[in-house]
Amino acid sequence: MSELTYRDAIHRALVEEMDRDPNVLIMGEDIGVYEGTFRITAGLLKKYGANRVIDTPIAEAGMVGTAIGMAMLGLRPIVEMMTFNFALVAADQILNHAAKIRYFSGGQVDMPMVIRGPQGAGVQLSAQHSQSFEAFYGHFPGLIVATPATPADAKGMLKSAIRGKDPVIFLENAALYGMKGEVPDDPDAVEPFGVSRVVREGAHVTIVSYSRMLVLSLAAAAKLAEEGIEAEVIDLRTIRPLDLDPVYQSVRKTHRAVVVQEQWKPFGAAGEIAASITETVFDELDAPVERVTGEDVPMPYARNLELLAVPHEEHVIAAVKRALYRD
Amino acid sequence: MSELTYRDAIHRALVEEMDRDPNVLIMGEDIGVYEGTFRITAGLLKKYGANRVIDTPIAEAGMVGTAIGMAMLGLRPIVEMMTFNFALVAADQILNHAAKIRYFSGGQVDMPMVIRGPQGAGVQLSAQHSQSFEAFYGHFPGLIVATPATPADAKGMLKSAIRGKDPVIFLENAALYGMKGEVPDDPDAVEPFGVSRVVREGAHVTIVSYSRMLVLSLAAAAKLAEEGIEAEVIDLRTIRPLDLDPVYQSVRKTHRAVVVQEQWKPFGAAGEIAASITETVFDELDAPVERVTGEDVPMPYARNLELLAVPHEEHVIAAVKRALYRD
Amino acid sequence: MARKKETHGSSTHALAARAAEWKTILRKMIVIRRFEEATEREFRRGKIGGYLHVYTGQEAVATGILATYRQGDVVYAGYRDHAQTLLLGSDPNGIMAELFGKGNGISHGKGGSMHLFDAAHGFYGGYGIVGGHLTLAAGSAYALRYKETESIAVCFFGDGAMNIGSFHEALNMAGLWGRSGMCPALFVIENNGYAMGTAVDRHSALTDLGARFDAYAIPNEKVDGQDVFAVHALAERAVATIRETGRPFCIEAQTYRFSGHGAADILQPYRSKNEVEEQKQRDPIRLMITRLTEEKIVTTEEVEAMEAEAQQIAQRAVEYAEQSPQPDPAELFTDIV
Amino acid sequence: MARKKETHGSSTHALAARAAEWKTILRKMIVIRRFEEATEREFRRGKIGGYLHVYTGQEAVATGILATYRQGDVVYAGYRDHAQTLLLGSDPNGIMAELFGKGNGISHGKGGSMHLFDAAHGFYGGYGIVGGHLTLAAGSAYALRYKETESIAVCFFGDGAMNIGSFHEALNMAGLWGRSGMCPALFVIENNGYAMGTAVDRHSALTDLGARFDAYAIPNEKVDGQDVFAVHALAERAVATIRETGRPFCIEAQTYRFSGHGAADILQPYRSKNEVEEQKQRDPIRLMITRLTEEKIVTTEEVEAMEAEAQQIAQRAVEYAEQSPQPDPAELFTDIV
Ligand SMILES: Cc1ncc(C[n+]2csc(CCOP(=O)(O)OP(=O)(O)O)c2C)c(N)n1
Ligand SMILES: Cc1ncc(C[n+]2csc(CCOP(=O)(O)OP(=O)(O)O)c2C)c(N)n1
Ligand SMILES: [Mg+2]
Ligand SMILES: [Mg+2]
Repeated sequence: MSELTYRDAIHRALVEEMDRDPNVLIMGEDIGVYEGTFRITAGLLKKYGANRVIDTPIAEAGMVGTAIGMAMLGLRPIVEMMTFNFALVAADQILNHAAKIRYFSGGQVDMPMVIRGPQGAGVQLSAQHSQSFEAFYGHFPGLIVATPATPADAKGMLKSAIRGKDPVIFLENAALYGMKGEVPDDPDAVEPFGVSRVVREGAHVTIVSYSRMLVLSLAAAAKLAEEGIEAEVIDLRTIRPLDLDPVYQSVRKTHRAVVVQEQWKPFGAAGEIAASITETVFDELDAPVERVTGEDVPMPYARNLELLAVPHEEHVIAAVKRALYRD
Repeated sequence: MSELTYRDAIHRALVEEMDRDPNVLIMGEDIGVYEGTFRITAGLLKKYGANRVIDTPIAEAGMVGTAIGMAMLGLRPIVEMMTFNFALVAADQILNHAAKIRYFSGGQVDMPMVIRGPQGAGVQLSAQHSQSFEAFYGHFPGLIVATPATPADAKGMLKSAIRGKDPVIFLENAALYGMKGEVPDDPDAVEPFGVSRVVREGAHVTIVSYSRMLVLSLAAAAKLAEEGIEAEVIDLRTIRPLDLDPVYQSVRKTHRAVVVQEQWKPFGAAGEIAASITETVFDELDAPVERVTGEDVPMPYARNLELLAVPHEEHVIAAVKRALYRD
Repeated sequence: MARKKETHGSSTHALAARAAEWKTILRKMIVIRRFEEATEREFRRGKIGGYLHVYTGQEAVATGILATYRQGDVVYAGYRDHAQTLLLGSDPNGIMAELFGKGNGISHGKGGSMHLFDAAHGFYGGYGIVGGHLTLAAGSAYALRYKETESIAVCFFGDGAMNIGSFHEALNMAGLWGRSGMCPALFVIENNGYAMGTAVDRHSALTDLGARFDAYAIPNEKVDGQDVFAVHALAERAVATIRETGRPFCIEAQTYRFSGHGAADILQPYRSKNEVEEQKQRDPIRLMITRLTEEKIVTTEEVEAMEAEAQQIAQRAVEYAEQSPQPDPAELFTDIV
Repeated sequence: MARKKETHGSSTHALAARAAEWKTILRKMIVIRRFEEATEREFRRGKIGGYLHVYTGQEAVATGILATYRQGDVVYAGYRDHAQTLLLGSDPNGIMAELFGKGNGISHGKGGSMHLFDAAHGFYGGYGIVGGHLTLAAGSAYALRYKETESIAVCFFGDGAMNIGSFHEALNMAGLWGRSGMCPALFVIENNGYAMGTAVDRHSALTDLGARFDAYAIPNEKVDGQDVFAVHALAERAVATIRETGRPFCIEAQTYRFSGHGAADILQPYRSKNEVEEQKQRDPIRLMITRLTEEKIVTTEEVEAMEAEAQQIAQRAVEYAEQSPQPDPAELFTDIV
């Protein structure tokens, strides 16, 4: 184990996998000479050369499309989105091509490719640069959607993504890049998709979350503990496939659940999770599943408005109390 | 009132609004000389000329983007998507531009534009041509998402869309184009957004749906009535804004609900609706809200597989019985 | 960039020298024609579903180009993809079964007409989103060099596909990668004059379509797409350069489709019957037969035999498809992730 | 298409004849410079948030072009949009307040640096998705003719924006619509040599960027973007033609940014200090001052006065912004639908 930042964990995963398999290559805007806007790819161009570390033009659809063409021939391309907001111009390539070709070919090809980069609200990045896309991509069969919350998961799940056969939407979070954590050194320690994890045990309420919202949820849980409320906190880790079994199990114990997401409430991730919980363990629920979400507005620039638009610890605490009928 | 097909109702709305306001124009692929793949725009080029009925190149992002530039200057462009599957290449223009410019300009401009066309499964159109996008668009604040199920709504809501100030995603359904219904002749009869409607009364269960799934739901309700089960059927009509008040009211009476959508279950529309119902009238529910959805697979070509992939009347009936614990 | 129109690619002498090859090409063109006629018939009989786009009239383009195919090359097309699949050696029975949506179709009935696929024969798919596959072809070309092969990627697309964003992104990247020999790709414009009902001069600001490749510093040439000799000669030259240099090349083949855009395009209000009749005078198969007969490379009897054989291939494919079983319902849930 | 490089747009005689105009232009360029320096300072002080992209070094481009602005014209830019907004007459205080995220910013603090907007002054926005606004400009140009005005749309964008799909779709549509006089648009490439850290020859297959417009049959000319006289002369000529014909035109202005790509671009590993220093020798403001002084159109004292005034404008804007109130929380929920 080493203590690494989330950023370095991703960087490590890239280096180890590129060392391991010459078919792995990475492309994106300003990842080579510039070394990456978030410096995830620093040093890679020098180490692996321009054929494996490809600085692309500003052409996200082109990046994804060419990656598909590479993946079908057995390469393992990784596409860096400078941020996932820009992947909207590649939506057709991701949703209508990467996610569907294996199916309509009757399984003749695999699609071993990763699209990775940060998403989520930053600090005053305004409406076009602050979005989260897990529900957006999670809707489409044919994709895997990963949302790691810790350095260890960032590394282990990225390795799974690179080694796998499927197109993986790997949603990082820029606000987590500096976060530190213990990360396995073993280059073969991979983390599978579709395995949620209880990260804090508790008997009174189940808090379900992922990515940066997990940090928020854990902070809320710590505060709640001071008041004698023990929250069980579950990290979903992947949004597709979505492993809710640990959630159901937890709710059978706590009888109450709160789902926390950063993005807009309508048709967001929390709705699906809340609906599934209700469907599956309805009789166990002592209260409706609560949702904590961002406000249903395009992200404003002004800092005071922005702070009003995104979820905070207090929102989680309040939702837990509502679920416990203690508000 | 006249009896019109859904197709003709849309055509009428276009003609009446173009007659009424010279700022209304329409553009799309093969809508002029070819008269539209679904013949919605038949005759328009001859009637209004090439400056108002614009045959575009195959460039959906260009169509939407230019429409935004027109709308900001006070025109009322209508963009026809040959089918909404093709709008994925315009996702950035719709989601990052049309939906957000008014907000980040601090309200300096309106965005009176309509993007309309069919969506949904057809007959053997395969994976890239069979999708429904109401949850996809419904997630984004700044848009209106309309899903008319009847010729009258198709006409009245399209008029609202054209006359309004907002970007409207107007999701038609090709399987409904031939459906007939009574449609008001009054050129000023418009239908507002965000008003759901009880289309069949019943005391035992609430079925919530929209667009083509409404037809299915009504057919299921008729069959259920033969067995003595009276379903209340609600047409949501718009997905954003989403008016669930009539649904809550209905569930207070029936204590059971089934939500029906055509598309994939995960992160689909039904999840949001089910979660909202549970959140709001939890104590009224005698059973978990049931969801009827398409299978979570890219659409296959073979007819037998395709039939297995989409919801049918029997699925609604079965879900109702599950909700009534009669299965 | 220098561009010239290749009008007849082979001298009489050269023709005779490659007689066997020309006969193979003619046979293939005839098979495509008969096969496509069969698909249109079966569509009208309700045996084929969805959208159907046939290659009738355009046969010389794909046939002339793909005569240069070598094992290891990969080929991409749009939804008008039956000809390419046949030419690469896919089993006509399996193709027809696919069109019928049967379980022994080449993609188990899961793709259909717009999405034929036969990776084992180098066909990496028919695609339904106009222009979406161009980026794929550029990426595959890169992969082929990355793996240090001499194979190339060939990408077919229509005139209408040249106006969509992904065309631009793909070609700029191809031009860039080509500079370091990392994009051995042949881009083939099947310029049939129309994007569905929209004539080229109504959809493209610059109607000299091949010249658009100048904007990506990609060499490009035009050719009479009804003249299979010319297409083939240009393709041989282009492909040799591509294999050697790893740089992309574009061929604009000027052709014409004799059928409607798709099976639903009955009225064809965008072109006159006269225009179609006139164009049919330049039927690529007829032109080839005339030339080969004049040059005494084939006899009328040989042509008749080819016709009969083609007819039989198409007929057999229909029978095979008709008798084939539907896909197993379990197929619904396979091949996703 | 004929393309030539306009190197000095005005003879000495012509310069003198328009002395007042040149002084105005110089004053504006100096205001932009001082304003941008202030924004960088305030960013480092933490008063401005998000991403910040300044125009330092490129002043002659927007200033020379927008000197042709007439009421009714509409202007679009990317995220590097402060200069355009200032040039169109937006209140510098309101702009700075916007950058500070204050309630009396020109967009109530909801847009910020990347999304300045001032419709009343013809500025239809700064946009954050590279290339996304080109289609908007083409559509607005159409609308202006549809409404039978003589106004035009002007669209600024970087060299890097030329590789994204929407560039292609916008320009082809502009070229097509221009044929019937329905696209009075001026497209201005601010070619500063880099897309973030990627040099032009590493992002564009054809590095002669203006020539790419040939692919859309749109006339195009290059100009030295550090020479405001040349930029202005070309713009006057281009704009006159656009107004007259309703057809688009493209200007490629070759320029250089003196600052990093954005405020976070400190290391600038993609270019040498030397290169930057060399380019700073061609500071557009210094070049203009030298010329105007030589021609005795301005005196050193006048320039000093301009500098002082500009400094004051920037300073006042900062003070204004600093003292302004935050947006009302209710603003969060307005201007959505
Ligand atoms: C992005 C997208 N927009 C629209 C369509 C509908 N469409 C299918 S084929 C076609 C015309 C294509 O014309 P062209 O590229 O010239 O090919 P051809 O059919 O003539 O071979 C259109 C508009 C589509 N499939 N994809
Ligand atoms: C679609 C998209 N991809 C990537 C980015 C990130 N990005 C912002 S500016 C920029 C470089 C743009 O360069 P250029 O167009 O030359 O403009 P300049 O900054 O030089 O003025 C990039 C890659 C973005 N904003 N949008
Ligand atoms: Mg065509
Ligand atoms: Mg630049």
